[in-house]
Amino acid sequence: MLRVQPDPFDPGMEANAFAARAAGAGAIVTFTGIVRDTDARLAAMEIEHYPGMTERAIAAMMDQARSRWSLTDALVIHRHGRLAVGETIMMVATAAPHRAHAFAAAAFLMDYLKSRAPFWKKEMGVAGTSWVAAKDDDEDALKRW
Amino acid sequence: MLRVQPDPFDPGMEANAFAARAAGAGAIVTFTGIVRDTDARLAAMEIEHYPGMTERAIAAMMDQARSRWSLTDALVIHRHGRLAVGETIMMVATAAPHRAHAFAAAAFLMDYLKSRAPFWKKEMGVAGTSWVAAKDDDEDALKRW
Amino acid sequence: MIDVLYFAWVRERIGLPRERVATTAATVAGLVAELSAREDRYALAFSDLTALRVAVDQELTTFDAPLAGVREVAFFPPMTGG
Amino acid sequence: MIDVLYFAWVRERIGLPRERVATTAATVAGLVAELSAREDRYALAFSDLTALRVAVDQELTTFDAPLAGVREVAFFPPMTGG
Repeated sequence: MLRVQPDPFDPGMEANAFAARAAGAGAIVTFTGIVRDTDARLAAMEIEHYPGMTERAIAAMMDQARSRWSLTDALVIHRHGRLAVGETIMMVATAAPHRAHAFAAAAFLMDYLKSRAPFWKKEMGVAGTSWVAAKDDDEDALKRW
Repeated sequence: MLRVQPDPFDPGMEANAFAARAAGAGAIVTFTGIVRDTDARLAAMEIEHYPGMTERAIAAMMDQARSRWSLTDALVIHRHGRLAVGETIMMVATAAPHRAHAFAAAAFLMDYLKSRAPFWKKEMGVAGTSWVAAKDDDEDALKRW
Repeated sequence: MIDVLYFAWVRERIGLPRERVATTAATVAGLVAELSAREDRYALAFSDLTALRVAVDQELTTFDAPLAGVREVAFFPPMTGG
Repeated sequence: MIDVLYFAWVRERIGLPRERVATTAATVAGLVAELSAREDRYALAFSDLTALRVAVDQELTTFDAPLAGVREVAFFPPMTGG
């Protein structure tokens, strides 16, 4: 399941609903990304996206994850728009018979979401706004898959 | 935080409470293990443990995870006693500034919990009971750390 | 006519999120050259192509991608989702 | 006197979860030899040590571990938690 939305969501409730749907899975891995204020200078974050391409790109990643690992289910929820510090940006969940598959698929989806899904983060700080720069680390992370 | 208990718990609620405590973490990974009925022959599972050593062993694993990765928090909840099919056996959660650390620490804790925490699973099947045998895969998984 | 979309700081530099462009360019690179010749704000936005990514009909591609039959081209910086 | 604990199928084969044992054995292996000599159910439980794990004072160790000053020894099959 895939949702791209401006509205907040409850990650625990989503994880429980996902687990209830994922019949036959012994292992569920979730990742949750949260707006973090590293040095107390961030007021909010604005996430821009490319409607249409976002959904296509994430659906393609999920298909790839399903083809590479034995998953009984997968979930991606990603917000866009304005988010306050401490708010949940996105979550990924994977369900599999075996834990190694659930872990690998969740890490794969995260690495691809970071660098290949059309989202752009802008930090609204106390000293102005700035676009978050892509990290070489994130690009490098794709090489392992 | 570490809990070894016979009582059921709500993994989504635990994950949300964990996220609320993990101030400063941008990345949270959870793993949930569920009693799985692979071929419709399992009625229930009984988990035996070694009180005292269980807590010591898991606390030592969590210390090791904290020393190897930058974690803002870690959580392990593991049940013992009788569990029905579909019930949650255990969960691990890790919170970190960066996703790679949260993923690695959660996978590390799972690998160690599988093979180094004193729990033993017994399957209560329609055709009798049997102790779950340790898998070579699980022992091998420790070698990567 | 092709729909050309801009995101993040590319959108801010050019000053609009999308526009319809009549072009005879054969490739994305040709379209970039045409746009850059229009006005400084375009030239500035496209001054360093290594800092940009391009999608054609909502698929990531490279600047040498052909434009024949294409409906939508989007320019944006490297993604920072997740 | 040492507390000796048994878990999982080791407990089932020996037929009790724990007992106090008076031993003069210097190592875990020596204790295993003493117990195995007692009765068939012990000999059976300890017949293949590669299938067993041992903890001394709640720390995993090996069968050559010394028993001097030890309060608690536990025998069990490989763990299957998680």
